Amino acid sequence: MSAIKETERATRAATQVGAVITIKVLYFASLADAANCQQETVKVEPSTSLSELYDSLSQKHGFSHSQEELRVAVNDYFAKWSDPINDGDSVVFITPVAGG
Amino acid sequence: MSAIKETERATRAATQVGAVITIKVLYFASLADAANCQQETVKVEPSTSLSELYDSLSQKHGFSHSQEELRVAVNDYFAKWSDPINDGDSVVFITPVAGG
Amino acid sequence: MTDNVHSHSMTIKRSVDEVYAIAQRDGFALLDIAIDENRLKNTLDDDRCGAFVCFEGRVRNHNNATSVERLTYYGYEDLALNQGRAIIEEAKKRFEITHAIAIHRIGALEIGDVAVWVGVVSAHRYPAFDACRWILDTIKADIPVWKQEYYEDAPSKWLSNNG
Amino acid sequence: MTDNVHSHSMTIKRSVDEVYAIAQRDGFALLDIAIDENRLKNTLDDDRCGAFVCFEGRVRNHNNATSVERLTYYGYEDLALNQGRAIIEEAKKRFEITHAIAIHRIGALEIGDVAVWVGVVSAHRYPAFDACRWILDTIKADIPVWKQEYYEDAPSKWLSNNG
Repeated sequence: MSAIKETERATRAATQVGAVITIKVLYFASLADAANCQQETVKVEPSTSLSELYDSLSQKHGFSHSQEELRVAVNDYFAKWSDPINDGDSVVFITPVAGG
Repeated sequence: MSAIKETERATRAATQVGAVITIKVLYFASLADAANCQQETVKVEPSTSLSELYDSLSQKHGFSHSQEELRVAVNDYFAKWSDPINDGDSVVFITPVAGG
Repeated sequence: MTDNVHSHSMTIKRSVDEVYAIAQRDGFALLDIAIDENRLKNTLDDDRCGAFVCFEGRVRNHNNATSVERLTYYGYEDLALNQGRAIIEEAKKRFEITHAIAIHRIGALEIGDVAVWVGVVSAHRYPAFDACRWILDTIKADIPVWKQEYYEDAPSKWLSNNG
Repeated sequence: MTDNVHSHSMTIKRSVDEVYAIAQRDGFALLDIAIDENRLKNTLDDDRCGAFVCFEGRVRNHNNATSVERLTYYGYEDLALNQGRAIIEEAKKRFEITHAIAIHRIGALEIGDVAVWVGVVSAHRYPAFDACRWILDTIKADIPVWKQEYYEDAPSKWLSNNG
């Protein structure tokens, strides 16, 4: 718990001085079509949630999927939407899969 | 129904004059071990049932299986114990199988 | 008679080509040499089918806690073919499948040898799984094949699937 | 950038030998060429196992009533490997199986090509059937692979297993 508070305090401090973190977003399937790219580098405030990140990129690229239809992966593992984002993370929004 | 009666009448008639039918009995698995042969030719009265045939051969060879444990095949198809036997039929008593 | 009382049930009367032709036509046959899985599988190619499920039953090196050295399967060929044809017909009625084919091997088998092979194709996956399992279970219950296991330290014995 | 926005998900980063080594070690991998079923099957040889069940998912010539010409699978390789490893681990906890191995293919496939192969061995038959089916279902639900079908008379479209 104290670790989280530490992080929150550091985050607020960083935000106040305009600090940003850099993350990489990879696109697959229909999101790659909509974004018209395979990946992009995004700078966000450290307190940004994965949901906020998706909302922001969805507005930018006009994604047709609502967040409820998607899963999210961070650094090549499925993550929870409530998981934090850290500088250097790689984030992927996973549209409904169709393997098999 | 009348066909069955016809047969019964013919059967009784044949029995009365001492007629017999000849059937072939094939043995597999533990029954072949007990009978110590692969097959034998058996002459029985035309009215003999498959159950009676098994009882008789079981006494002759000392089979350890009761009829309830077995199935019976006539002319290479599974049959019911109540099915009739006809001259020239091939009969096989099927001990519990173990394929797969 | 010089051969033993089981020799008629350790080999088949038909040629190998006949066996595969019967398997392809009726869906089931007995064979007394190694099963050629690819030959069976090739009969199941069908562009309408998205699902192929197969089962191979192999000779295990143990049965419960007992170490098995080898085993011999014995079959009643003509009844097995008639009953096998009926099983595959019934499978095609019960399940949404396109084709099914199975072969049971008889004779002396070594550890690791394939004793039975069942393959099913269908448009969708669940019927192929269900039919493959049902065909296997029904073969084990109804096909007149018997098995004698040989052990290192005990006399061989006749086995039964239902006892 | 001359290649299209999906080129990164149509090929894998690893060598073919690495793919089979990962599949053997972790039970799952992605591959961008034809799946060598015998190579996978050979990794499952085990004298303790009496049952081998496999599933092959092949490209069908139709989807519902629509005629399919070909299709392309796209994969997120690194997540697929991590998730595939977790799926096989879970399968080994849930079912009494000895080994399981699966590969999903990505890239452009033709009708009849194998898109996914799952093989399981176990001492007894039911766990092999159950695990094979569960692994396939879980791959279809959780592995980040996407599919675009191409039709004769209609534009291609993205498909989904759950919608």
